[in-house]
Amino acid sequence: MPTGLKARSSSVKIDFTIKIGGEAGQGLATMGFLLSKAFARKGLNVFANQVIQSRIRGGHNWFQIRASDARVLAPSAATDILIALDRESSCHLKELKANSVVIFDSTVVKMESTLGCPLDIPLAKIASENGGNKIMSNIAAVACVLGLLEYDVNVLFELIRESFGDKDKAIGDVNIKVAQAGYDLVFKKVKCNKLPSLSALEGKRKMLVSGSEAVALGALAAGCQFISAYPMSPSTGIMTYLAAKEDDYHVVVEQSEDEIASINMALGASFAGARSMTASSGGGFALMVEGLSLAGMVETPIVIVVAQRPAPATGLPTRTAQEDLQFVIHAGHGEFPRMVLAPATIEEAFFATARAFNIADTYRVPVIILSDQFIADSYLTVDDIDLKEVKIERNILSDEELKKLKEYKSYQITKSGVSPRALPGNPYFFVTADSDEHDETGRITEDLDFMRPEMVKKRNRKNLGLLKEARPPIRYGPKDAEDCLIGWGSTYGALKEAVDLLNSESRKRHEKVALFHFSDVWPLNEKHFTFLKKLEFAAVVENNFTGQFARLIAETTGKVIKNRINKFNGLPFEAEEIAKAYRKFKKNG
Amino acid sequence: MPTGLKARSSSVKIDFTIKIGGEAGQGLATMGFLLSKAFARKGLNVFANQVIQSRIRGGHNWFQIRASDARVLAPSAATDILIALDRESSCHLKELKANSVVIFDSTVVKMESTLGCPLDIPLAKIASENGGNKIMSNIAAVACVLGLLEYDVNVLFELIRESFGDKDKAIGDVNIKVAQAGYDLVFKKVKCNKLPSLSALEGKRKMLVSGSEAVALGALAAGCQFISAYPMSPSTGIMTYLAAKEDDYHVVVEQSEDEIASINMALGASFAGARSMTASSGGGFALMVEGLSLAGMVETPIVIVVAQRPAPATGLPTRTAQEDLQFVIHAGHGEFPRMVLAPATIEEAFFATARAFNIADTYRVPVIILSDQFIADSYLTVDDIDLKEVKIERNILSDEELKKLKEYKSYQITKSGVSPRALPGNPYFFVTADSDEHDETGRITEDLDFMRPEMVKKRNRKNLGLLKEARPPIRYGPKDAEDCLIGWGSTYGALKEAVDLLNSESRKRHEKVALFHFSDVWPLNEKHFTFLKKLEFAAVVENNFTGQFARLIAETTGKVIKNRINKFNGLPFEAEEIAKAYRKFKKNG
Amino acid sequence: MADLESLGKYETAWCPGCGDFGILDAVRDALVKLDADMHKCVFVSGIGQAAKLPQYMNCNFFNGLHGRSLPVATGIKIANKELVVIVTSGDGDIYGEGGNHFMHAIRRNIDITVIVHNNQVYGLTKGQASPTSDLGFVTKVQTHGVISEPVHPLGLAVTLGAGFVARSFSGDKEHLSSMIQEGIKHKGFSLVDVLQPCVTFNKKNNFVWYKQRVYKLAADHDAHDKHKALEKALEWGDKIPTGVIYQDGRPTYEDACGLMKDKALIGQDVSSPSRIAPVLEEFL
Amino acid sequence: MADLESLGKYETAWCPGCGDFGILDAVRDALVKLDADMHKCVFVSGIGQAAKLPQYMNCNFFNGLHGRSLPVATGIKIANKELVVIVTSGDGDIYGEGGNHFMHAIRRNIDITVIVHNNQVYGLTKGQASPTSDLGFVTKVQTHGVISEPVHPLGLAVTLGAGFVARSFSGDKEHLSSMIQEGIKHKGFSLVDVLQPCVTFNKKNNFVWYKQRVYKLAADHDAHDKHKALEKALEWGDKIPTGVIYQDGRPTYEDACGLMKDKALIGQDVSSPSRIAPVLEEFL
Ligand SMILES: Cc1ncc(C[n+]2csc(CCOP(=O)(O)OP(=O)(O)O)c2C)c(N)n1
Ligand SMILES: Cc1ncc(C[n+]2csc(CCOP(=O)(O)OP(=O)(O)O)c2C)c(N)n1
Ligand code: SF4
Ligand code: SF4
Ligand SMILES: [Mg+2]
Ligand SMILES: [Mg+2]
Repeated sequence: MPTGLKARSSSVKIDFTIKIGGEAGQGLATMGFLLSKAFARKGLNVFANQVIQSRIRGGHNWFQIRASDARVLAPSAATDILIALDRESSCHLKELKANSVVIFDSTVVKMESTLGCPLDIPLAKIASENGGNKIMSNIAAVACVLGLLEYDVNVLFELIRESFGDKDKAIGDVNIKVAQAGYDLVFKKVKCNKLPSLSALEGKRKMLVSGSEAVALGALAAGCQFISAYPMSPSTGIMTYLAAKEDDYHVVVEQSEDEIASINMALGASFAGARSMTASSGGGFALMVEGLSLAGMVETPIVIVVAQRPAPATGLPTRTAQEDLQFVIHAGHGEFPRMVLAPATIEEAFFATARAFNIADTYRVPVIILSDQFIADSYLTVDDIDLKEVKIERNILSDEELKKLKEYKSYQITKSGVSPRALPGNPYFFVTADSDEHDETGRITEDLDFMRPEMVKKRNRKNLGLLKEARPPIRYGPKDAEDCLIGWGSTYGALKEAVDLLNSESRKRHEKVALFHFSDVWPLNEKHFTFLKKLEFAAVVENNFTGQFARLIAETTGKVIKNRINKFNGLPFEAEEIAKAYRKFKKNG
Repeated sequence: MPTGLKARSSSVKIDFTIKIGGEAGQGLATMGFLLSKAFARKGLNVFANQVIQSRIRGGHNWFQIRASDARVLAPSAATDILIALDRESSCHLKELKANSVVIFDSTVVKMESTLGCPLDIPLAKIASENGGNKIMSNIAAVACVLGLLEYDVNVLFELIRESFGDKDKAIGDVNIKVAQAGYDLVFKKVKCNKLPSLSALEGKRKMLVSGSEAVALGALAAGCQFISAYPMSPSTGIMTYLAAKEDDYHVVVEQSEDEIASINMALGASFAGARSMTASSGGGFALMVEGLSLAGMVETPIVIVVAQRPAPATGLPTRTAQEDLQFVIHAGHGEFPRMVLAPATIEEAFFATARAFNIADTYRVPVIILSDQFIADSYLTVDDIDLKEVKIERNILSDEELKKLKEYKSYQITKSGVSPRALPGNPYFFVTADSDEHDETGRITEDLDFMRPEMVKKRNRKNLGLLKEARPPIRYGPKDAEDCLIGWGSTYGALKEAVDLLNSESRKRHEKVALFHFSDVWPLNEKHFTFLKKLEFAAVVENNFTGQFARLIAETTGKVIKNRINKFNGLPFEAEEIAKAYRKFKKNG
Repeated sequence: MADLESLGKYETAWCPGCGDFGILDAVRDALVKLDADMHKCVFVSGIGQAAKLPQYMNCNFFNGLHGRSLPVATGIKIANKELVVIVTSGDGDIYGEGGNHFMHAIRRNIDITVIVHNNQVYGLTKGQASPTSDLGFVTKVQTHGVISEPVHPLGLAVTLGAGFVARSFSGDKEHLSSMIQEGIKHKGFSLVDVLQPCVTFNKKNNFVWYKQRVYKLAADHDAHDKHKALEKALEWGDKIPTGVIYQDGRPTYEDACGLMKDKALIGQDVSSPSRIAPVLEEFL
Repeated sequence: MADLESLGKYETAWCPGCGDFGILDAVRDALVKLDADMHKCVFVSGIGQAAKLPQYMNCNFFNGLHGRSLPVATGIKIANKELVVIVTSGDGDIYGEGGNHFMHAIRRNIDITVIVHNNQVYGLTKGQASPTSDLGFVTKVQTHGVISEPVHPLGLAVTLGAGFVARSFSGDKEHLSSMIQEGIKHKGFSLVDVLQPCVTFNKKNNFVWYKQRVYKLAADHDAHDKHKALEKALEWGDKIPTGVIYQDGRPTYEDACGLMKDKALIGQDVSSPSRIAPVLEEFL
């Protein structure tokens, strides 16, 4: 069942999707961002995602905004309002419903739809007649959408004013004029509009945050002071955001010559005491693999963001995937502990990043944030981020503590495997890091009888601590569910919705379904899988081909789950797709 | 039970171990090689391995030769003759038995042993008195060993002559004189010698081959024409050997600037039609991971040798380990098929390498030879290598075939997933390779509805072919065994011997034991594990800490094997260690 | 043999007005003028806007990883020296990610021709500084402007002993085409660094900026004098020299290597495993 | 403060007679002469014989991966500019595996001192050619002798705009010590390339070979003249210049960056998550 303005489950009254289709360089992102922000300003929940080609101009992209009075975390399959800026946008016509509206300017692009209401609006003319240039027809289109929904257009004016500021006030004013004209035209004249009115909407402003921003904010909150990275879609947004905050928040953004330099620089900075990170996609991370092993050996904390995209090799640079799970878990020669966190939502990406720094510091291990293009480039409204929930745990010996010590050994063998950490530059003891097998003082050793095996055990003992850090899956759905879907990372929104959808269906058709969703994907604690014993049916849902999480479950628990729901064309799941695949299993099963 | 000159099982009559201990740079390798070769010349089976530190001079190393009239594939824990060139060699005294002999020169090094017979021989004096220099005392020591065994010293003379040739005949003659003197001294004078005589020994010459040489020979046999590699222990021997054969066998050895260049150059050469390979250890391979993913995407054949050493990071450069199994299996972003072969013996390393090139060409996939320092640096006698067993299967479209084609598409979608391969430069069709997701012609695509999923499926379909290529484990031991040990790769020799050892023990002590040993370690075919269902007890034996193969078994079969025998100090297994660990399980179990 | 029609016409993913079009035109022109046997040419590229060039012609190509075109090209040429190997790369691709290969490919003097679309910016990833970006160049990542000294690719190439070092401008098709032709004809590593406006992300070094600065090297410039060449190679500012800055005749890798004097490597017979029987003897 | 005793004495893994001993001696001498606060010094190295140097002193060190000392050193210096960061590296480590970092660290002009044990060979891996090996140098891998043009590290460094470029010889402790001292005192990237005999694997460029060729730059050598410097930097053969070849005063990374003018990065307060509350407002 597609979403729509009408309530789908009793709690949801508003749930609509606006899609803007056009070429790269036509300004889709700006339009989509403005609309999303406009809805967030009046307290609507927004989830917006971008589907883009790897090019700067041309091609066909879209920006998709879903707004609801309930929390939404995934795109919907249906479109209520389509803004068609190019001919190729006609590929979205099939997503329209009877009451949907298509906005286009027939002087620019022709659109013929059998579904929904076609709205040929002279956007370019509106812009030019009101003193604007060609690109301002976009703002007219945005205003039209608001008009169709009878949405308070002042919110848009406010956003325009904020964006142009005092410096470019004149241009801002033209934009407002164009917007007003577009709004009036649609608001007053369009008859076929059967979309309900949002004129009465009043709610508290919500933050609108992208996945990349959430990670960057999490890093800032955690006191990260250094990121060295090499641009790579879809991870670049993190360094870009941090670069804008360099001065105010004491963080250095260094664009490295390559990803090998990225991780090694970050390790150097971390060794010297700055919380440090790097970010890339799978291909850039592939170049960091030796450095990851180094981090494991020198036991220097580091946070690495891997924003996945479809691969192998260059693959599809601007699309989404969950193909690098087993890769990041096993990356690096030799054996050393690491933790992998795959945030389920943009909000979680903020907290997971802050948490990653604590885990890295506490255990002196690398922590990987495994996100993807779908998380990175999407926007989500967030009610409130309670910064008090963020604690900074450095676990670095203070001057006081060091002063009291008789000796300090960088790789002291301890019960937990964690050696107390001091920073170089302290006036009491020397601090060492050695990539060779070393003794407790960090000096190269070839003692195979004692030192090597002890060091191996010490390093790997930290895994026990990490296993305790690892959080159990989120359980969602009815208590008495007999069936379950299992997911991890960014598929959460679609899965949650799929579960709702399935449970709203007749009990005759299939059993009740629950979701078990993992964000902490490595190390995996066998205990977190006891639910498998109690359930009749389980299917693992992943944005990849080979079913990597399913394999990890088998490895951890011995339970081989053959039911798999996989999508690997570069697009995120929609709830309905998952529901359909589940129903098919039940029919065959 | 330690090995010894006396037969251990009925079939073995001769089985003794000579250990040469000394500093790096003292010539251990030359001495050990000469002795090994001397034994091989009269048809003895030899297994020799080197235990070395990562330095050019100094430290303490040893070279260990085990000779037997049966096939031996692993070192033994006991030493029959110890040549002690440095003081630290005293650490080997505990390995001696009552009849063992220690050869040393008290003018150079003092040795006091409670076990065995100490033989203070004026090696340096022998050398100088016979016109030799200091280093020639080594040859005297080698001759002493032969004397103790009453071994035909002419074999040694022959080897010396071959090695010095006509050009350096004079030096060779001095060496022979020194050797004769050493031999005579021991042969005639030593009373405490209770070692049996090998004077009657006559057998057919055997080849003596190191693991690195075996791989290089396999590559030559397969018609490999290009290796680009960057020096890294313990893999360097492969490129060094091939470099010596460049002219005669049409193979270019290019030392690359780094390992990234290694793999990319090899892929370029392979694309152009030369069978190509690269070799490194885990750390160098870590830098090839992005290139591996490229190989998966462009479907260009390549053979990659990963000679493992203890890690993480620099670790222990000259020691052995099996720590990179899961790493090489999951290395590379995205999902693509690969095959991993872990030769169980040096002989197998030859055939596995030749086979690797065929698999790479047949399926257009990367094939990894996963060896280790223990395989690479050891020497094994090989009866005969039948070159007729080596077939070259290129699977490249011939001029004839191309001529007949109407069109050629580099990434044609086929049932097997394998697209027919043509080489660039052919006069008929263009040939392409694209790291982006591409269509059949190899041009970049963003078609998510059809092309992307089809290409994902096509690439991964090749895995079905690889699963068929994968060979089942070797089964060794009694048919009615209730217990089993499971191993992979280079531990084969020690495991086989452990099984013999255990089965020679009383049935009251424990059950009969069989070995299931895997050389083809990826992809794993579930069917090859049916034996698990029939057995009472299974333990997985690995040269690593975390039990990687055991995890792969769980992933593949759902059978979680908790009994693990792991060694991770950088040294290879000895049979007795494994047997002991097994007995302990049985006692506790 | 190459003519414009058989080279084909493809829709590109470049922005209208991009300097890459000029380079594609010049490459096509050069191929036609050289009457190249396209089946014997292989184009190799990495990733970036520049690196897409081979996708827009009917040709053999290997469009590999970002930064890794040179080792791939080296491998191809070693395997089959009969092929004409042409690399198209971006400034980020070859002087940034691939910097080490740039150094070492030049040292080898492998006979390939490298065309660098030098727009002084990372185009495909949306406008970060590249190694050739001018000091002070402001981007969304270099918010305070670039503080690293730009690389001087031609200076580097001369210092490292490249056999043929030239600069041209995407706005001068004829000159660029002739540089490419000379580069291809030169035996050994040839670098053609092409100044190329990126209309979308480099608003500083735009068409006019380049146009006003580029000049052609005087006819009496001695491209064989290394120190003179270095001076010209490092010239950058109000005047930017174009043309063949340095040329040298040291032996190519293929000649020096000795293993492919008579025949390309892949033309040599390695088809019989039994040929290695004599080697096995050595182990007895 | 540094004195020979507190620097300690360690057993080394080097071959007797190796030039590395001379370098270690000179480093110790320089530290003593500079009266360095050893707790404020960090030694960074990669992997190779050269890279083991920090293991043989009482000091802070980060002995990282082969080829990757420069990015590590860069990160350390950025995080805490109060530290004196000294890199000890080999010719393979820094011009081979780490070549790209060499290029880009110089461009950044980060204030670190880099001592390269240039023995023109890969020592630790038993004698293959390095990027600085002479043409024709025969090894077990380069069985026909080296055919790639050697890199000219000093030429590269000058071309790339390194602030301080010097050469010395492990056999001349006094000169080497003074070069290291000057390098450490120089604000910005300092390169001290040290000719170092490898007695085991480089039988060509041995002690005598170097001894006969090295000469000290004339007192009137103008280290601030880039083109003169380039000429000297590329001089190699019968005569090999030692001394400060090039010196320049462009701003260091730490100064240009602007984020650590008053205080080292790690000295700045980032301990309270609530400090970012104003940023969150921006998202409303
Ligand atoms: C290993 C890796 N890192 C990063 C990227 C992302 N990436 C693609 S192109 C590019 C830079 C492009 O700049 P340039 O080479 O100058 O080409 P242009 O687009 O300007 O023509 C980057 C960083 C990648 N594909 N692979
Ligand atoms: C990634 C990687 N590749 C290769 C090696 C092996 N390796 C260790 S040291 C070395 C070269 C040493 O040469 P150089 O840097 O000149 O130092 P030297 O030993 O001559 O002082 C190599 C290739 C390694 N440790 N890591
Ligand atoms: S972004 Fe720049 S370089 Fe890339 S196509 Fe557009 S104009 Fe050309
Ligand atoms: S191998 Fe050479 S560089 Fe290494 S320690 Fe020995 S002499 Fe020195
Ligand atoms: Mg560019
Ligand atoms: Mg060296």
